Amino acid sequence: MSKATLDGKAITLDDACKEAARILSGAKFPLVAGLGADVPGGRAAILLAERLRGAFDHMASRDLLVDLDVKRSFGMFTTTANEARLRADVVVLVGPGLTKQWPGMLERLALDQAPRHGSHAGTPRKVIWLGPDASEVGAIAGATVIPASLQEIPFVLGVWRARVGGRPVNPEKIDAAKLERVDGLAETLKNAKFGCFVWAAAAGLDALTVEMMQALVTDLNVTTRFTGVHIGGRAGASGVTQAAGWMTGFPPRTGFGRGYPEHDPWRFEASRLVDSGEADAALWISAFDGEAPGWSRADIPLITLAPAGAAPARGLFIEVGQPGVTHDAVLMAQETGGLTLRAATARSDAPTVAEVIDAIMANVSEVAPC
Amino acid sequence: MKPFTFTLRQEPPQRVDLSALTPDRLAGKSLAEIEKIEIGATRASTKVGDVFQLAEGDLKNVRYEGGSARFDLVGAKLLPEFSIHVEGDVGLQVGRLAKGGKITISGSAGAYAASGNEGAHIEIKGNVGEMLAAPLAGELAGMSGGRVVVRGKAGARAGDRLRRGILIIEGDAGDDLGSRLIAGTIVALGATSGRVGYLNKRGSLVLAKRPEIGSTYVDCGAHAFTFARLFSRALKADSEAAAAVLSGKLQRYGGDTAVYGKGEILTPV
Amino acid sequence: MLTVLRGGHVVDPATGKDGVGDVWFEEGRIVAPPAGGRADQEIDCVGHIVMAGAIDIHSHIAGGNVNTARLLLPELHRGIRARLANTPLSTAKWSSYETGRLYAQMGFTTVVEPAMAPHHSLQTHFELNDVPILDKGALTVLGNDDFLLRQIRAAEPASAINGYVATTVAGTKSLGLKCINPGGCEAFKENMRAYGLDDVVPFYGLTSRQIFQGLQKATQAVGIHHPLHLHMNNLGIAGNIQTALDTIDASQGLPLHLAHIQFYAYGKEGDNAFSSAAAAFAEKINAYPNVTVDVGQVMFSQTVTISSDVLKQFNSMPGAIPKKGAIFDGDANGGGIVPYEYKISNYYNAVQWAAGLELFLLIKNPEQVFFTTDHPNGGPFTTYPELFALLMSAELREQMMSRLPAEALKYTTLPSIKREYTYYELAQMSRSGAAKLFGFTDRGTLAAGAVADVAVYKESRDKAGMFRRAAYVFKDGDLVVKDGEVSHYKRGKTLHISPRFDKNINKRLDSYYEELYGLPRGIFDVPDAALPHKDAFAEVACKE
Amino acid sequence: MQGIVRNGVRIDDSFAEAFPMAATGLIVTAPTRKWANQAAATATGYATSVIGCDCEAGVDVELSEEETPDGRPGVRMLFFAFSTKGAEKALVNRVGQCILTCPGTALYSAFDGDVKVKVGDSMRQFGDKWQMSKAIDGRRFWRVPVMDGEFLVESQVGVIKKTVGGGNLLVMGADWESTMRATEAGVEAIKDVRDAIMPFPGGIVRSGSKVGSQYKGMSASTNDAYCPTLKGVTKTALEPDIGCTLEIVIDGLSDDVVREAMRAGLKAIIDLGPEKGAKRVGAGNYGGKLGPFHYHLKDLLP
Repeated sequence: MSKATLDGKAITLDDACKEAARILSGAKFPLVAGLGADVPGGRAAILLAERLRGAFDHMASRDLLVDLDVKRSFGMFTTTANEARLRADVVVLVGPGLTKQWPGMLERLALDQAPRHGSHAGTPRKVIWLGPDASEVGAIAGATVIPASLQEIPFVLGVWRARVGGRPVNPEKIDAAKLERVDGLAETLKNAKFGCFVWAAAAGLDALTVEMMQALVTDLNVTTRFTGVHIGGRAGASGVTQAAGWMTGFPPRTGFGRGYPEHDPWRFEASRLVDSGEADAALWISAFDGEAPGWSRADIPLITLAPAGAAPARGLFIEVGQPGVTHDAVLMAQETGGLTLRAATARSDAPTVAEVIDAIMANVSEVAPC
Repeated sequence: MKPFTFTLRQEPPQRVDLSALTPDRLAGKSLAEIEKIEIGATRASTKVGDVFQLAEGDLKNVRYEGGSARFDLVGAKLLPEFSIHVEGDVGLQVGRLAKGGKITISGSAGAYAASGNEGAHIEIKGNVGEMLAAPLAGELAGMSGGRVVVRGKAGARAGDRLRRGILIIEGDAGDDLGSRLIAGTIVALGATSGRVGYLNKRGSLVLAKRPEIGSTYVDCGAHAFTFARLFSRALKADSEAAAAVLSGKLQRYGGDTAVYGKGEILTPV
Repeated sequence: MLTVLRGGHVVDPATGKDGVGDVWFEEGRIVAPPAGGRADQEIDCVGHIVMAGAIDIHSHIAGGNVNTARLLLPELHRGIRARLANTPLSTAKWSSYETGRLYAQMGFTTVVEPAMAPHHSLQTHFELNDVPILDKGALTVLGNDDFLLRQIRAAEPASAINGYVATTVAGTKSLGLKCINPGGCEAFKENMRAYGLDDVVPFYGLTSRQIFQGLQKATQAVGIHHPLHLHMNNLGIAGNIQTALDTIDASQGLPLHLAHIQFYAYGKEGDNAFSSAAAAFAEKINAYPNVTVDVGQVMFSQTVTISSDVLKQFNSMPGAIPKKGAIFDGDANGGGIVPYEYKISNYYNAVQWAAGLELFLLIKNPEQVFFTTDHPNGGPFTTYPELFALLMSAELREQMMSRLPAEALKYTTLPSIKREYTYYELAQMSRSGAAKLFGFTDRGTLAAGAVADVAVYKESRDKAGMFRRAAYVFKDGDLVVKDGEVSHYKRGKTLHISPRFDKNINKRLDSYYEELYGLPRGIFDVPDAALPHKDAFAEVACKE
Repeated sequence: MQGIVRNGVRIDDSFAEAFPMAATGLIVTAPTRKWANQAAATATGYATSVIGCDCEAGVDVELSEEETPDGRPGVRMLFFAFSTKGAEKALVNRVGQCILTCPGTALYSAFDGDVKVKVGDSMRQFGDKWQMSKAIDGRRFWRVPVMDGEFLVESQVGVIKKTVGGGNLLVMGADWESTMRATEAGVEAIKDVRDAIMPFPGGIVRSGSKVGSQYKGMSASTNDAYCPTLKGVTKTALEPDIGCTLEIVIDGLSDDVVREAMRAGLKAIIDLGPEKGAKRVGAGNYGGKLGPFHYHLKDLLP
């Protein structure tokens, strides 16, 4: 049985949905945030935000917008994990904690095996890992590990790009021995048949770093083939971003205040909206693990959709199922780069995010556009 | 003649879009019509008259008595010959895509100040938020002309993708000053931090305090630059201190060699 | 409810009708005029043109590549207008919702997305599902996929190839097969930068010719109505007319659909070594009734090119406007998204524009040529009304030509062509012919029994205005557009086929996926239950 | 043609006839006065007459450190040509060969003008992709790396389409020394007039010409009527007391400037008087039918 509580006291699901609708309909600028949901859940949430003329944001927007900002302000080469697995002869992993961002990465990319497609099939794969964390240093047998802190990674990538292009670097920072190693690596990159960078913005890389990496990929593609696999953000971020894209034309951090979508990553950042007092009610969706919102203000009406046990002390809480765990869920699959239906692993009758939001929506009267 | 004046009644309950209140767009409108202009951006209406008391005056010059960090897009698409003064703070994107004219802010400005500025002279006496003069999401170039003078501090990534024009930051600059410069000139008098001039194509960063020089900037020696003398003269009226930095010999670091190696960081010898 | 559209000029090539008459419908279907029957609702259509709802056979409206284009260009589609009541997101530019609204306003009721990657088909269906009002369909892309290339390399029996093709089409819930630069995307992964009809795909040792001919045969064998939908090699390259003519010669007398052929109608004449070869192309098509084509007309506008021809898109990147793009090496084809602006002052764009119109006007049978702009590659689908107006008026074409670079006009026959399309011919192209192409028997016509998808246009000298805002549009008998405005949404279906095949192939594919990818093949499925709306699909019968 | 007499100098009742030209102005600066002057002298060399040169050019005025854009010593030069295109071509060649090459120099447009022609834009590629563009106050400059540092050159230079070329004074005296003394006095006076130059050597030309020739195909030849050695054998314009004629030719940015320059020159010559200087002053014209600008000496008298 699904549970709902209001300030810790149990209420019926029906009443909870009505109360949620009342709160959100009464707000001047409600926020639909977290968006930790499967694609149907994210889709329903965006429709609700539109009807309410509020704004929506995802809890992993920072990470997804890192990649998207590079794509939309520079350009991007990407491929699927499958293609990297089957074809990449040089794989460059960038950043710490990739195996945490994507626990299946090592198996999926089969980095210990030779590529199977292309004229170079069967030749051993070269794996380079720039800046893994301590636990990852020995994770791949035969990999070349290049230690680097998160702060150093952008500079290392810059030096690689300079040397791939045959341009000088600062001799005070890069001594002769180091330069020789970099030049060796630059040769490896240039001689790759189908090279592939693998990165996760969530590991702490920012847009400038990813742009440098993609610029290097662009340079390499002048003479050979190179591309990238990016590891998507947590809590269904990639799938929800796709839904936001086809529904509104924009990724999360989009508002409907004027009756049409406006995308502004600064204005519609959830925590800022709440902390500045611009949002006057919030629906927080966190169906995967009940992660709590990051804002500090606690005086606006809050509705939380989260799994059992993740009820906050205050506000309205509606228990929802976990996508792909308690119910079948459509999610962006990191291993394929596409949407897929994940069957439930521990089915329960907890409602899905989409079901709860549809029920809330049914209690929201159509807001007349002005 | 006195400027056309908007006097703040009270802090608006939401962010307001003031792009409609530039001199050219107000021309020909009566006070009553102006009071009815919608400036809110949510379903709760906010009109000019709700936020401001109006006093008629010379429409070439608009003055705000009282500002707010919620005043977005002040002076957006401003045209040459016009001016706007705000006695107080402003929010996002002041001077966005301004073609010319003069904007002065006595207080501080929010993020994306002077975004896409094409020719306005913008002076901010206080601090500015991040992404000064930067492009908005998806755009490929930031400010393309004009001059911006910040007396206080600037936030992160000031001058991102600057294409043309001059930024003068008298206070400290946030992280990653001059990221992705296409061209143009930034003069920063205070401290800098982070990856200064990262992915710089052909821009010039003139820094009064020598930063940590990155791995892809290469020392080209100390030189007397004629262009610096030219700039020194031209910037004197806006910033004596900036002019002073430019007047002497400068150490040149060529970079970002990750890109073309055709931009530079210049610092006093 | 029995409705009659009274006194309009009914244009219905499927039944040969072209004159004043009434159209009756009830319960979502066209019905014969009831003897002495009184309608519950009577709509005066005097002075109006009445046609079946239009069918767009090739328009990129859904799928990961389309969505990448949306996300790539936020600065080009900022909203400006609040939506009307009952039409959520209808003014969200480039959204699936706006797509439905804009098509409906033009009297379109069925649209086919022509490039669905098998491994990403679930997203395509999600997006199609969120296109309101319209019925949709998609074509599945094969021809650069490892399994098929291995099959052809191994000279497997036709039954095995047929089985693979059929199970893929059935599993991805599409209307047929598309083949995009067969082998070319695979070759690009092997760092080839140019790839023609008889170039060999490294690793597989196959030519493009072998691949598409194989798929052409399989398409026929499994009863897919729509001919193989071919995006040829060398798209956009000066002198590529030869590729196109050679491809037609290679068509084996079997049905073949050539997509957006304007992009292949190029010679190498003139100082710019770029000229229209459309006249020769049209002559060839006139001689090959087994070939159908859509044009991919260029319309002068800012747009974005979206294609699974990754090699071509990579080569286009230096000319991007604005200068950015995304190149995706997919499991098979992948995609390239490159924004572009066609300018009337640009010599090359002017030749492209003229070549497209020449093709329309020189191909004799309107049921053999379709009106696409290859949305959005040659221009957005919203430019169709302007395109129709150009086809219907030599005078309008002349006005446009006077604005083109004079040099461009020297290398096209367009100035000499006086033909003007009639409403009837327009309806052949956009209704009856389009229905035939997909084997639709229930649409593209106003015959009794057909779905009551009807478009009514108020006749006007301004043809573009007339077709941009239909006076009335009925979808399944429901009035969804009045005076050019959508009043409310209804939910259309996604049309698909279930070709027959030997199920043995599935076991083989299961183990192929397991062995090669280490993944269950089911991860790529399109289960009905995955979509947010039940009854999303409707099946269309295959050929006997 | 009996005119007026001033301070004993006979002034012809005649007029100088001048033509419309397109003009541009450049300011060259250098670390020292010497190199600024050197650059200007080189850049304005071989530019006496459009009859045989690509343009007519000269130094307008030397500029102090306070007067130049970059605070270095400078020289303002003017260039006159028949057309904007002609001016552009001449400038690109001259700047490329004489300023770019000259140590320490930088080059600026002297005025906005009616239209712009490319100067820096046309030679930036000398930088072989190392050049950098800098814009300030609506003006754009190129920094072109060269062996002594950087050559700073303005991307575009203003052209004034309607300027005046060919203002003149014919200075006639008893002998070469006295005539030259008067002419030099005139030249010195005219130098102080802004926006005007005297393109001939030292501002003076001795080879005045007439239209036509006894040779076929030559359109102009020596003005024999003013050649003192031919007084007896040709239809002379010279009185017996005239033994030498020198001409000052003036190009100016406007009608007023040329008038002002001629007035200043005339005054200096008259002030010097007939004993030490010129006995007579005339002006060259073609009967008034060819050039739209006519400067009557009687109107210019002090």
